[in-house]
Amino acid sequence: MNMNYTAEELAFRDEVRAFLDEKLPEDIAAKVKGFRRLSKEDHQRWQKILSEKGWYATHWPEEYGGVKWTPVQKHIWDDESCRYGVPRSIPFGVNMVAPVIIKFGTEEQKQKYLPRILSGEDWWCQGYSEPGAGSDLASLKTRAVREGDHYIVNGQKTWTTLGQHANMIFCLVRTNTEVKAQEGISFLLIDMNTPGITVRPIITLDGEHEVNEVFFEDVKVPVENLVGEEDKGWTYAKYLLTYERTGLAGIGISKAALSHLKELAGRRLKNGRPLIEDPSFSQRIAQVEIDLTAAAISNLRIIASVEGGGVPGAESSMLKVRGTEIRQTINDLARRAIGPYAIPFVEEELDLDYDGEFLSDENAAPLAAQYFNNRKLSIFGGSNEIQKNIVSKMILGL
Amino acid sequence: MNMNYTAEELAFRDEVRAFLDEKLPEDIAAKVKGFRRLSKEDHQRWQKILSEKGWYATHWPEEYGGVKWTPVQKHIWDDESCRYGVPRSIPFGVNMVAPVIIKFGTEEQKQKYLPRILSGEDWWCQGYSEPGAGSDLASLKTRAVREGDHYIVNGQKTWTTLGQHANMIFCLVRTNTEVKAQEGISFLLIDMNTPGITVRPIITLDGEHEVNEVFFEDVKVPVENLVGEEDKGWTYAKYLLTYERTGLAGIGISKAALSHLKELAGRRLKNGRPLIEDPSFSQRIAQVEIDLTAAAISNLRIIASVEGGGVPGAESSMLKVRGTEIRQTINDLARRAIGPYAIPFVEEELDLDYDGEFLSDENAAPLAAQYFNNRKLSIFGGSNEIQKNIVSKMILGL
Amino acid sequence: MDFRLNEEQQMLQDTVARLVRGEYSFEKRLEFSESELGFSEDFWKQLGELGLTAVPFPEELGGFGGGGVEVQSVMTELGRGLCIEPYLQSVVLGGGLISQAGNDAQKEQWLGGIASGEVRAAVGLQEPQSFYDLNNVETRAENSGDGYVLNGRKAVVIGGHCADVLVVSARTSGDTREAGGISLFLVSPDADGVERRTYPTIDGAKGCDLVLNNVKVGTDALLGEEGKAADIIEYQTGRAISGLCGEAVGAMEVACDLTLDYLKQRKQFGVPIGKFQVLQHRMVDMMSELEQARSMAILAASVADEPQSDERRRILAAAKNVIGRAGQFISEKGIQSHGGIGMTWEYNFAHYAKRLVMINHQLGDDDFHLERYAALLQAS
Amino acid sequence: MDFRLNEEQQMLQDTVARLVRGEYSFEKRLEFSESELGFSEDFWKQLGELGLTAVPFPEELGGFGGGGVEVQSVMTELGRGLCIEPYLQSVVLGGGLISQAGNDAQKEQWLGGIASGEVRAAVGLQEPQSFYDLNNVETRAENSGDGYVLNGRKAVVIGGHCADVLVVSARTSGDTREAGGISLFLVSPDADGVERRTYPTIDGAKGCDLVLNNVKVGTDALLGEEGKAADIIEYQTGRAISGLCGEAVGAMEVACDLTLDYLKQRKQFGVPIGKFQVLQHRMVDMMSELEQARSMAILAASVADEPQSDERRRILAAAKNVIGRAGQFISEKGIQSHGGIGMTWEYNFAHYAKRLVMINHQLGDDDFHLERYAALLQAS
Repeated sequence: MNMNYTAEELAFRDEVRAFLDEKLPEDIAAKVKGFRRLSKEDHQRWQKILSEKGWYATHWPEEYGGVKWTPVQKHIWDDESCRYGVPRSIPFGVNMVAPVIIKFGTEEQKQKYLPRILSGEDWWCQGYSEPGAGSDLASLKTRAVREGDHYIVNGQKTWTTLGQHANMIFCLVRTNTEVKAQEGISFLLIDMNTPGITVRPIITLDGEHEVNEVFFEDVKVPVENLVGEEDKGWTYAKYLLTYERTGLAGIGISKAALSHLKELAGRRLKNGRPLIEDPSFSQRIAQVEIDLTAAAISNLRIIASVEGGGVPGAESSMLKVRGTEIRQTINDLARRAIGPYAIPFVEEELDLDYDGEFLSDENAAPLAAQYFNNRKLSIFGGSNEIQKNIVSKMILGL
Repeated sequence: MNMNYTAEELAFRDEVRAFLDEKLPEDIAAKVKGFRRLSKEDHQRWQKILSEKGWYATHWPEEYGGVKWTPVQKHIWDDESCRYGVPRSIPFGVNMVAPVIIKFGTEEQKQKYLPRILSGEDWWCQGYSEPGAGSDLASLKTRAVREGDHYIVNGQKTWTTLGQHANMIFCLVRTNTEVKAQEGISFLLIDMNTPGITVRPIITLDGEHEVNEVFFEDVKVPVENLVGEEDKGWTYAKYLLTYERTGLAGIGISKAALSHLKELAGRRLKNGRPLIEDPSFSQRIAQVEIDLTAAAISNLRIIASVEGGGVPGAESSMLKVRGTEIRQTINDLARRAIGPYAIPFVEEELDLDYDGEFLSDENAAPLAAQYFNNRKLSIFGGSNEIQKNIVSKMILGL
Repeated sequence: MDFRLNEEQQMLQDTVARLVRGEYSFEKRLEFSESELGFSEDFWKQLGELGLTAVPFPEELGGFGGGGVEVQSVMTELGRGLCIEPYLQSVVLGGGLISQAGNDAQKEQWLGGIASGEVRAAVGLQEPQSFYDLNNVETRAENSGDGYVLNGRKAVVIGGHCADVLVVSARTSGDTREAGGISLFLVSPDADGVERRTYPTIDGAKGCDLVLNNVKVGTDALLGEEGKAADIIEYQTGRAISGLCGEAVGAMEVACDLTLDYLKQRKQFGVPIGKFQVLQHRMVDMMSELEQARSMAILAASVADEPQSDERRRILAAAKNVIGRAGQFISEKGIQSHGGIGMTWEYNFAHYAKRLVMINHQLGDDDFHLERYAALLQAS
Repeated sequence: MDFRLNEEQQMLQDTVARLVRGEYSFEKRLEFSESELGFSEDFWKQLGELGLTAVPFPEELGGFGGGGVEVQSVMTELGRGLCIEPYLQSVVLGGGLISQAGNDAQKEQWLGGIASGEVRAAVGLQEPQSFYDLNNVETRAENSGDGYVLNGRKAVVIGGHCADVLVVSARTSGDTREAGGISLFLVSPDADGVERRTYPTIDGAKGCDLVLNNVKVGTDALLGEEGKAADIIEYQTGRAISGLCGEAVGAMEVACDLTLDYLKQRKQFGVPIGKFQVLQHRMVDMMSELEQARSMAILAASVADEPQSDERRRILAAAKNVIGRAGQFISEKGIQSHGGIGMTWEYNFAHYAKRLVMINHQLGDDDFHLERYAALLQAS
């Protein structure tokens, strides 16, 4: 048993720190740490810096411009980058469609799309969920009918995160209605500028525009945009899912959020004393810190097991549930820490360049909104109920 | 809206108090309040006193020696009797088999059994559950085959509470295997002294002998012991269930237990101060007291609605869940309050006439055992899961 | 015992229900919320015309002389409609403080208008550092001989942006957290030195922080005895808690109904999601929380207008604790049962969720009231 | 990073596992528990013969020089078998205190015997008023010139009924709750004035309260420096917490396995009850608690033998909090999923449940350790 990093790993950590010290733009880090809004430009600026360092695609084969990090290196990166306030990477291109293209795509697709993902030229979004197909993804209805060398796509996708910025979308579409639900699905790459595509914002309860509906009306998609075989898309989607689940627990983000909460509770007052010294509140913070410690070790155990040749299985589902609950608890406590000031919604303070007086704490403005927004954590990426169903079936055999 | 008792109800409460002040034996009350063991003789002694007062059968028609209390009167009685330390009434005769006999029994059955219940001559127990039929009662297998003017009963019952004291048992038995599960069941009254009956104790995890298995091997039961019609027993059992559910929330008992907990926490020390003054512990007590207050009002609302002509419906299922959880929380806190002294199991201190020195607190000995024993609250009387299924179906229509 | 509303109370509640049903669709509510005023002037007027803003006031002011039950009946329906008019602030709290503490002239001047709805009051009782402790007052009122000079800041004055009169607490003596030395003042929002920083609230209403910078008021602005306001504030806050219980129960009822409907309609894996046992049991838990909240609201109403006592204090703290927890539970579990749709601006559930969580931030959250209750815990 | 046991550690754990599997059926455990001694003398002897009681001691005592991981490996298997031998009391705590605090003569006299299993130690560190605070010591040791006179009472000394030597804390100076002034003494259970009140424990073991009535000991009975024992007690208690984590994880593993098996076998309404989604998700929650407990046990083992630091304190408090909560959760939910059968004496699940809940009462429960952790909370 050995819980320490190797010398190589420690060296890597130092390299990461040096890089972030030097290259991470201060304004971006400040936005991330203060839960402020990031613009498309912020994301692109940072992606460019990462790409130049060669650290953007951390699990692609080197031949496509990637770098193969070990699970431990990846963990070190996650941990440090959350601590430094690195923006969360937008996963749809680099982490989602790219692995599918690399594994199942044609040589042409690889040559065409991978460089554009690396360079930031393409911004991808994901077309999976539909109004009638959420947890039950296989019941999706968006149709793609082959006509000559095109598919004609009709239907509707929803919950398309940051689709408003995207110029490309990867979609699951139904190409065959004669077979079982999971068998007639194909995986299509679609240019968002094709005529017939409409993007409509979905505003969430906190007033944010993060997700969208995407409508397809007789959209012509060239057949060369089909990934792999027709009707086999479900296989590729499942492959993607194992990629996706890792990291959903958000341990690093929770650590940063907890540290933020403790600072906040050290500034806010109750009975004339810092809230963090209040017996009840300090115990609530202590409890979530303890739970986060346990989850962080569980995360390391999964990482070490993958490093040792294991496959991250349904254990990561359990960790996803726990990790999201922990983050939601931290958000709950942060909202509670500002007391009556959870009620005002001072939107202008969400912008980092706000130079007026803060209504209360300089970091108070986003807290209630963030609490509401992060209710999504237990819903998206496979709801926590679905995760428990997976564990029930896969690990427990129930 | 009026939350007060009427003048008549207040007068009744005074009468109850006067009666308990005068007639409740001190030794019995002390056992109840200290969670000590009660003997069969204790129960019988108290039942006799109640019978003499005419307050034993508080929902029987007067013609059979009962007294018809209103729901509010019944509530007043429950509340006061928990406060005074009245033993919990053993329900199998007076509250369970008697209402069925009164409603569905023959005149002979009424004449024979009801007086013996009143006088305490008969001690009844319940033969419902079987090893393979718990929550799914309708799948019971104990067979009763008609042979001339007898049924021949073979099978096994389990979880028979206080069956070791009983001389009579009422059973659900299968008389017809050709029909649907719920349709071939009959309701039989069986003398425990009939040859072929064996009672075997089940010892629970706290070392108590409270429940039993009852085996039937070619037991001859006269046909006149059938209640109502053959194969219609399920109807009578369901009728009984509505009777049973009321009161399962145990609000009065929880009030007494909470008061006991607060006394205990006032005596036990933490950091040299009474535990009840500790910020965390006092808040945990406060939370359960608040929850109990809410449950008590919910209970009164059900009572008032029954008084106003309503039928106690599935609302009582919700209250059963909540009430049992509250009582289990109180038990948990009491166990925690004695700290390391939860570990010793000093059985001799469970007897009220123990005259040695107490290992720690005079009331500490039963606390851990009681915590374990009362895990049954959420299992027996229809498990809390079953209660939620009932509410789902009956109230919510899911 | 009878927990039903009597005929008059039922009529009152039905009146509000009809009005809300007619005037307060979800779409309209979004419009009201986005307007400059932040609510519906017209709806407010109708509340006045129907006598609903007068409910807690005596008959000579056109009121019902209504108590806790009547106020709760009104607020339950306002809660069902997710109404954002400042009923609690103006009628219950502002009117309540002036009724209890005011002299005849002050009552004469303000109560009629508040009761008719023509005047709107708001109350400034909390401060940036006070958390939920209303005895934590730093704002100072110096006696200037012919009146007082007020300096300080009052935090999160809901409805303060549109109030005609402000009731604020300020310290005439004593240290920051002392009960003694707190006084109440009637302040005009237009007075020199009063600055309002207005903002929308996350649950769709509006409010402001109030900066008082050498605000001069006459002796006639002192509401009640100098330095003796703490008990009055506590008492009236208790009445407001009972009112909030009504609003919370109303909002929870709709939130539960919406969730239950969704469970029956939404299909996944070929069946309504309400067929999944985990969602069924969660729905039962939500209903059970609602039932407990109802019970505590009833109990709170029964003591709201009783003389102050530790028992009243305990009940109101308990009630606020229960509705705070129940509201958050129903919001969170309701969103989870809805999935993504429960988080969208266009669907009304999300707005009920936000209101329910924010009710917990008004007049003390469940933690605050648990602590308060624990301090009042009786030995047995 | 590598969280697997190394080859030696794995062999060690396998040895214990084999022994427990062979000797410690559930039926035998009930017999051992009901015996006069309260455990199996024979099993204890085998632990000694296999060198298992020597695991944490240096090689010259026949030991492994084992640390936190090795002790946990042994205790995990003892936990799986629900073994009631006083391994923690004698080997980990008694042996640990003597190792750290003892002079050469004392180590010479006792450690060999403890390591071989021929001598059993027990520790008396808590008192009737101490709750879980081991600095709360009222027992006094007066210096009598040629030794000490001990008076007081030590509470819940598990394994104390059969110990050959008792390590007790007593105050040589200072007030009841002061860390300074606490000393450790080696006391023979046969000394004049030592009275043991023996009892069974609810989880099947045995222990005693220890009354010390003018017990005279020589200066050679003082273990370590006079008045400086608090740090040593805290340190060794930390090692024992790490060991208990192992026992808890072992017991939880079996408790989860038993519940999962039951869900698959038990049928109601025509299907295995494991087909009901509520029971499925609850089982997942139990497994998830077990996973977290495993992680914290590993973390605890990694610091158990490190020098004292706030980080070590925090980790051990966190670990004990997690296993306390996880143990209670798994016990309660496991019983609930079993239904009545889970509560019966004849079925082993009930005994795992009792042990798991009682582990929470040893060396501080989850509340105690949460408070301890909160006191050590770092600003960020």
